[in-house]
Amino acid sequence: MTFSDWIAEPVNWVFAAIGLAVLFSGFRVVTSKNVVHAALYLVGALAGTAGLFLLMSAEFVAWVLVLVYIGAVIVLFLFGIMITRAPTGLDESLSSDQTAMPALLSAAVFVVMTWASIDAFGTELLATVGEATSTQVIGESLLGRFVIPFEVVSFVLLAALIGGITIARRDLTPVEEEERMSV
Amino acid sequence: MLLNQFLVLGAALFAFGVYGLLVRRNVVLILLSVELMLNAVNINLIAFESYLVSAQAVGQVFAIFVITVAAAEVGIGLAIVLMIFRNRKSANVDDLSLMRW
Amino acid sequence: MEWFETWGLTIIVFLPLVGALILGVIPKDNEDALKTTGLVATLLAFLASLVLIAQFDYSGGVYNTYQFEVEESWIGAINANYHVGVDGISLPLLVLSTFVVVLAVIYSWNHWDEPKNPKAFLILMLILATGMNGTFVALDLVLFFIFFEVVLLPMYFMIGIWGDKSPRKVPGFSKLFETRLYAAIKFFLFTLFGSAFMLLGFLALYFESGNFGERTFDIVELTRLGSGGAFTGTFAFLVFGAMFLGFAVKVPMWPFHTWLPDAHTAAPTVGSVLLAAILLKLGSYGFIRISLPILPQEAVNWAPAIAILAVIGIIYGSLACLAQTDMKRLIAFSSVGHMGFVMLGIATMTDVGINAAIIGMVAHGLITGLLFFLAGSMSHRYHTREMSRLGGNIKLMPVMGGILAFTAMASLGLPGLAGFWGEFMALVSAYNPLEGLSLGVFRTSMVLGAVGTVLTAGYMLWMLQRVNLGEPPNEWEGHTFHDVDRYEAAAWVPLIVLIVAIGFFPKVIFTSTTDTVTSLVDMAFDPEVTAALGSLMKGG
Amino acid sequence: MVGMRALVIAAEEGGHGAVEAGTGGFWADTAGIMLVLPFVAFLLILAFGKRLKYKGGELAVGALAINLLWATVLFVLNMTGGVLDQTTFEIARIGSDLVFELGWVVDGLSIMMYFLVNFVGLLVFIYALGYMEGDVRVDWFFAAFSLFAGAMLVLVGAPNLIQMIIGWEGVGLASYFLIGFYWEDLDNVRAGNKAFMTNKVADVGLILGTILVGVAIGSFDFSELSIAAAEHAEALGAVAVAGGLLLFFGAMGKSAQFPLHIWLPDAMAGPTPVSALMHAATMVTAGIYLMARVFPLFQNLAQDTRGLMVVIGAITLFAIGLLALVADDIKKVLAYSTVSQLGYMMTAVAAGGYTAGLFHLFTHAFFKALLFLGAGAVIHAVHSNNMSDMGGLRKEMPTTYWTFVVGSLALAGIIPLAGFWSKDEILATLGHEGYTAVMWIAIAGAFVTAFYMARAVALTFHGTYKGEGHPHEAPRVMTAPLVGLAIPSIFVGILNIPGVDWPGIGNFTEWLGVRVVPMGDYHPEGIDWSLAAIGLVAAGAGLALGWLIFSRDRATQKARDRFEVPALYPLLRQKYFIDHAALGVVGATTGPIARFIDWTNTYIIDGIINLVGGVVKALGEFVYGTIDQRAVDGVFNGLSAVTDGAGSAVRRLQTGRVQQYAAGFVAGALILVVVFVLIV
Repeated sequence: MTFSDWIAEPVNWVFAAIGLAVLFSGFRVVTSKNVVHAALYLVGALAGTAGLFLLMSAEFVAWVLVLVYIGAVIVLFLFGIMITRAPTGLDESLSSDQTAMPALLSAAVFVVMTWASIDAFGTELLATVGEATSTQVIGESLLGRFVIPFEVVSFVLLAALIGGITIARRDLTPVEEEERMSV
Repeated sequence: MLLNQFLVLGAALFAFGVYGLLVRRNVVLILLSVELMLNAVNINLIAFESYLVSAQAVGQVFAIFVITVAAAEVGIGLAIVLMIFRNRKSANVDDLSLMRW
Repeated sequence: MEWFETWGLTIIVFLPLVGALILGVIPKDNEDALKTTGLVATLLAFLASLVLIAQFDYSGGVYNTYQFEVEESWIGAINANYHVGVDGISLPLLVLSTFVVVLAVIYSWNHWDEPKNPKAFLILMLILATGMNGTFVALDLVLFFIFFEVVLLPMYFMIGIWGDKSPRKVPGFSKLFETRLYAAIKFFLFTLFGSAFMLLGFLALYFESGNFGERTFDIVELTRLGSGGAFTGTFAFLVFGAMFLGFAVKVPMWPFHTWLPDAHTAAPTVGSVLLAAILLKLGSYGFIRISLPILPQEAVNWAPAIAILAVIGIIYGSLACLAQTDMKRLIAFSSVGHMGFVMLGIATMTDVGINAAIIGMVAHGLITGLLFFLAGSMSHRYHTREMSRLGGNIKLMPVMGGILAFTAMASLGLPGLAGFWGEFMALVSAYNPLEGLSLGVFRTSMVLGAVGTVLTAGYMLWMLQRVNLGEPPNEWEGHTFHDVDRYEAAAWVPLIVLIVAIGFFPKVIFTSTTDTVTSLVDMAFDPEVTAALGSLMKGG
Repeated sequence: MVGMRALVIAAEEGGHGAVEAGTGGFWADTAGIMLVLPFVAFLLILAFGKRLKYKGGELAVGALAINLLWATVLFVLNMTGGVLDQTTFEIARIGSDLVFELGWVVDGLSIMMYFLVNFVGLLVFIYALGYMEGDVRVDWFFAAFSLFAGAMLVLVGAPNLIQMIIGWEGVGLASYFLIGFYWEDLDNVRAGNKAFMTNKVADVGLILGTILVGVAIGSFDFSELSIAAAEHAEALGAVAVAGGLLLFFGAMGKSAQFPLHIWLPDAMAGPTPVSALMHAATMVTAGIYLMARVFPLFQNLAQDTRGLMVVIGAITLFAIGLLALVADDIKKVLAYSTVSQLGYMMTAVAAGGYTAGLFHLFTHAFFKALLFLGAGAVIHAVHSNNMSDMGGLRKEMPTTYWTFVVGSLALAGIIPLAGFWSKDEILATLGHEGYTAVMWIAIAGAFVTAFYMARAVALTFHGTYKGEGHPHEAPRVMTAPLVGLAIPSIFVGILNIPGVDWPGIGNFTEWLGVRVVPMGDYHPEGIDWSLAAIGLVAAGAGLALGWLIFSRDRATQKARDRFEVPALYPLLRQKYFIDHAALGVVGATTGPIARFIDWTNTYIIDGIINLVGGVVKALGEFVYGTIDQRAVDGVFNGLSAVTDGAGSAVRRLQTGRVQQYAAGFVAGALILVVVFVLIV
C-alpha cells in the first residue's frame, strides 16, 4: 500500500485531522506553562481520542471516555488545581529545566515502540471498519466472562473512594473540634 | 485504515506522557501526564480489538477497565496531593525527598 | 485423605499466608487474638507437615520423582507452572521450617522487641513462613525465585524496624548509621545482588531449554535435560556461576558472608532465629536442588572452588569468632563456619557429602536457632550482649545457663548430639570425593576442616567461660533475674529433644534423605545413567 | 538385632579354644543395660536430684551397683568359659556402604573394662557420698559423675569406631564439667578448657584416623577391622601407617602421652573422687583401650613405626615420672605418676605386648584409685592439697595410712603385690621385642616410681603434723572403699603370673584372648627371675632412698628446700650439712633434671600452647579486625560508597528525585522491550 492509496480513502483524512489535533493537544499537555491550560488540552486530547474510537467503531468506549474522563476526571483535576492553589497564570517553574534527558528518553520510547509495531504489523489493515460493536456485546462480556475482574474493579473503585476520603479528610484541630461540638 | 497508524499515534502520545512525567514538577501535572499515557494505551487496545476482532469485544472491555482504574487512580492521587499540599504547602515534587536514603 | 495428596503442600505453604490475612483484620490491640491466630496458622501448617511425614513414601526410587506433586498452569505465556512437590531431600527441611516457625511464635508470646506491634510482626513472620515453606517445595524456577525473594521483605522489615537501634560506625562513611538500618540495607542489597544473578541464570536456562523442546522453567524437566548432558561448555559455566552467586550469598559462603554478622546482630531475636535456622538453608538447598542436578558436569568443575571457599569459611569464621566481644555476633560468625561444613559436603558431590550437608543444615537450624533464642533472652534480661559485662550466668540463671552450655556443646559438634553428624560425614566425604575430583584439594580440606572443629570447640568454650562461668560481675549484684519462663521453655525443649534425638539416631533424617540423595548422585554423576538418559532425551 | 558379621573367627591362642560367637546368653544380650543406666541416672538426678536425701548420690550408686552385677557375672562367665557376643542396631545408613551402628560388644577386652569401670566407679561413687557431703551442687556432681561413667561405658562397649568417638568425646565433656566443677573460680574453668582443648586437638587424630581406616576397610566395625588387618595386611599397609598413627595421636591425648600430657596435672582442679575415677578406670585408660581395640592394625606395622610409639611411651614414663619428685601437691604427685604409668602401658601395647599393657591397666586401676581416694581422705581431713601441710597422719588416720601404703607398694612394684606382676610382664615384653634400651628406661622409671611414692608416704603420714586443726579419720563411707580397693591391689597380680594356669579359670591372658582375631602378641611363658630381680632391686632402691631422705621431719624440710629453691637458702643448707651429703647424689642429678623437665613443661610445651593460643587469638583479631572489617567489608562498603557517589553525580541530571526513579524505570523498561521484543 502506498501513501497515495492510503490518502485516497476519505476516512483516513478524518483520521489525519483528528490525529494531528490529538498530537498537538497531547504535546501541549506536557509543555504548557499554565496549569489550567494543560488540563484543558488534556480534554482536547481525550475528545480526539474519543473521535478515533468512533473511527474504529468502538462507540461505547468512546462515550464512556467522554462521560467519565471529560465529564468527571477532568473536573476532578480542575478541583485539584484550585485546591492546591497552583499558580493559574503562566509559570516557568512548572517544568524542570533539564529537559534533554527526558526528551531523549521519550524519543527513545517512541522510536522503539514505533519500530516494534511497524516491524510486527507492517501494512496490516483494520478488520471491522464500519460495523459498530454493539453495547450488548460489551455488556454481556462484562457481566459474563469478565464478571470477576468487573467486581474486582468495582471494589477497587470503592476502595479508592474510601481511601480518597480518608486521605484527603483533614483532621480537625482540638480547637476546631470543640467549636464543632459547641455548634 | 492501517493498524499501524493508530499504534504509532498511541506511541507518540505515550512518549509525550513519558516526557511530561519526567519533566514536570507539579504533582498535578504529573498526574495529567500519566492520564495521557493511559489514554495512549487505550488507543492501542481499541486498535487491536478492531484488528483482531473478538467475539466478546475483549479489547474494548479492557479499555473500560483501564478507564475505571484510571479514575480510581486519579481520585487517590489527587487526595494524596491534597494531603501533601496541606502538610507541606507545596505540590512541587522537588520538595518531596522522603524517598531519599 | 485422598485430597491431601494434592492439597497438602499448598496448605502447608499458604496456610501461614491465610493466617497473615486474617491477622490483617484483627484489631491491633487485641493481642491475644492476634497471637492465637498466628499460633494456630503455624501450628496447622506444622501438623500438616506431620501428616506429610506420615504419608510420605520412603522407598526412594528414581531421582526427580516427587510426591504430593501438583502441577497447574500458572503463567502460560512463559510456561511457568505452579509446580510443587517434595522428595526425600526437601522433606526434612520443609518440616524444619514449619517447626521452627511454630516455636518462634510461641517464643514471641511475651518477647516483643521494641516497638512491639505484635500484629505487624506476626504478619511478617507468617509471610516469611510462606516464603520459606514455598522455597522448599517449589519445582518451578519462577515459583522458586518468587518464594526465595518473598522471604527478603519481611526479614528486611524485621531487622529495619525491630532491630538494634544503637549507632554504628561504618568504615568508609563519615556519618554514624543506626545499626538496624545499616544491617537491614546490607542484608537486602547483598541478597538482592545475589538473586539478580541467580535470576539471570534461571532465564538463561529457560531460553537454552528451548533447544530441546518447549522452553521451560520446570525443575523436573530441566533436571532431566541437565542430567542428560544438555547444558555444557561456557554456557553452563556462566549459568552455574550466576546461580552460585545467588546461593552463595544466601548460605553465606566466604567472602560473601559479611552481611550475616550484621544482620544477625541487629535483628530481633525471632528474626535471628529464623534467619539462622531456615533462611541460610535456602541457599544450600538451592545448590542441591537446582545447581547440582541441572548442571552436574559444571558442578564437578566448580567443586574444588566451592570446597576451598567452604574451608576458608570454616577456618575464617572460627578465627573471627575468637575475636568477638558481642555474644550474638560470635554466634553469627559461628554460622559461617558451620555452613562451611555444609558446603564442603555438597562440594564433594557424593551421597555421603550431600547427606552430610542435609543433616548439617537441619542440625545447624536447630542448634544455632536455639543459640540465638538464648542470646536473645539473655540480652533481654541483661540489656547487653557484651561478653565482657557478662559472667556467672549459670549462677544467676541456672536453667538458662545449663541450656546454653548444652547448646554450645551441641554447636561444637559433640558426638551424640545433632551437630556431629554433619561435620563428621562432611569430613568422611571430603576424604573420598567424587571420582575425578582433586584428592589433594579435598583431603587438604578434610584436614583443615578437622582443625576447624578444634577452633570451634575453642571459641565455644571461651564463650561459655566468659558468659556462663566464674563469678557474676559486680554490676549484677542485687539484681534478680527471672530464669527461663514457660514460653521460653515451650519453645526450647522441643529443640533440645530433637538435638539429642538426631544426635543418637540420625536415621530420622537419613531415612528420608539417603535413597533420594543416592539416586541424585547416580543420576547426576554416574556416566552410565547419564548416557542412558541422554539417549532417552534424544529419542524423545 | 544381633550383628554378628565378623565374630566368626575366634581366638586360637586363647586357652578356652575357639569360642563360638554369640555365647554369653542372657547376660551378654542384655549387657547394653550397663551403657544406658548411668545416663538414666544422669537424667533422673538432673530432674529430681535436689529433692533426694543424698542429692542423687543414691541414684548414681544404684545405677553402678546394677551395672556391677552384670559386669561381675560376665567376668565370671568369661573366666570359666569365654564370652563373645556383639549386639548392634543401625542408626544411619548412607547409600549402601556407609553404615553407622551403635551397640555393645562383649568380649574379653570389653568385659575386663566393664568390670573395671563399674567396680572402681562404684567404690568411688560410694566414697564420694561421704567426700562431697555438704559441698555445693552435690546433685550436679553426681549427675556429671554418672555421665562420666556412662560415657566411659559407651566407649568401652563400642563395637565400632563411631561409638568409640561418641563415648570418647562424652568422657571429655564430662571431664570438662567435673574439672571445672568449682566454676566460680575461673582458674578451674581454664583447667577444664585446657583438658577439653588438648583432647580436642588429639581428637582430630582420632577422627581423621577413623575416616582413613573406616573408608579403607569399608566399615567402622572393630571386628571387620581385625579381619581386614589379618587378611589384607599388605593392601592395608599405607592406611595402617597413616590411620594407625592418627589413631595413636588421638590416644596420646586421652592417655596423656608426652607432650599432650599437659592437661592432666591441671585436671586436678576437680574434686578428688573425679581424679580417682579419671585416672584409674576412665578417661585416661581410653587411649590404651583404643590402642588395644585396633591392635591388629599395629601388628603388621613396621618395627620403626611402632618404635615411634614406644619411644613416646618411654619418654612419658620416665620424664613425667621425674616431675612427681618435686611436686608438693599430693594430687599432682599422683597425677604425674598416672601419666608415667600410662607411659608404661602405651610402651607395652606399642611394642606388641597387648596383654602386658592391658594387665597393667587392670592392676593400675585398683591401686591408683586407692591412692587417689586415700589422698582425698587426707585432703578432706587437713583441708589442703599440699604435703607441706601434712605429715604424721598415720596415727590419726590408720585405715587411710595402711591402705595408702598398700597402694604405694603395689604401684612401686613390690612382690607380690599387683603392680609387680604387671610391670614385670611389661619389662619382659620390651626385652623380648628387642627394645632393650627402652626396657632399661622402664627399669629406671620403676626406681623413680618407688622413690616418689616413698616420698609421698613419708611426707604425708610420717614425721609431725604441720597443718592446722586436728585431722580425723575419714568416715566409714570413705574408708570402706579404700579397703575394697586395697584387697584387689594386693591380689589381682596373681591372675596373670606367666606360665600359671589356675584350675578351671585359666589366667588373664586367656580371658583377654577370647577375641575376634587370633592375637599375635607376646606374653611370657614363664617368669624371667633375673629380670624380675632387677626390677625389684630398682624399686626397692627407690623406696629405700626415698624413705631415707624423707622419713624424718628435718630431712623433709631440707628435701623440699633442696628440690625447689636450692640457691635461696644457703643458711639452711649449712644447718643441715649432714643431710646434704646424703642428698647430694640424688639432688644434684634428679633435681636439675626434674626442674628442667618442669621448666620445659611450663615454658616450652605449655608456652607453645599459650603461644599458639595467643597467636590464634591475635590471628583472630587480625582476621576480624583487619581483613574482615577493613578489607572484605571495606570492599563492599567501598562499593556502596562508590554507588553513593555515582548516585549523587547522576542525581544532578534530574532535579526531582521521584522522577529520577521514573526515568530509570522507563529506561529499564525500554531495555527490556528491546531485549525481549526486538532481539529475542
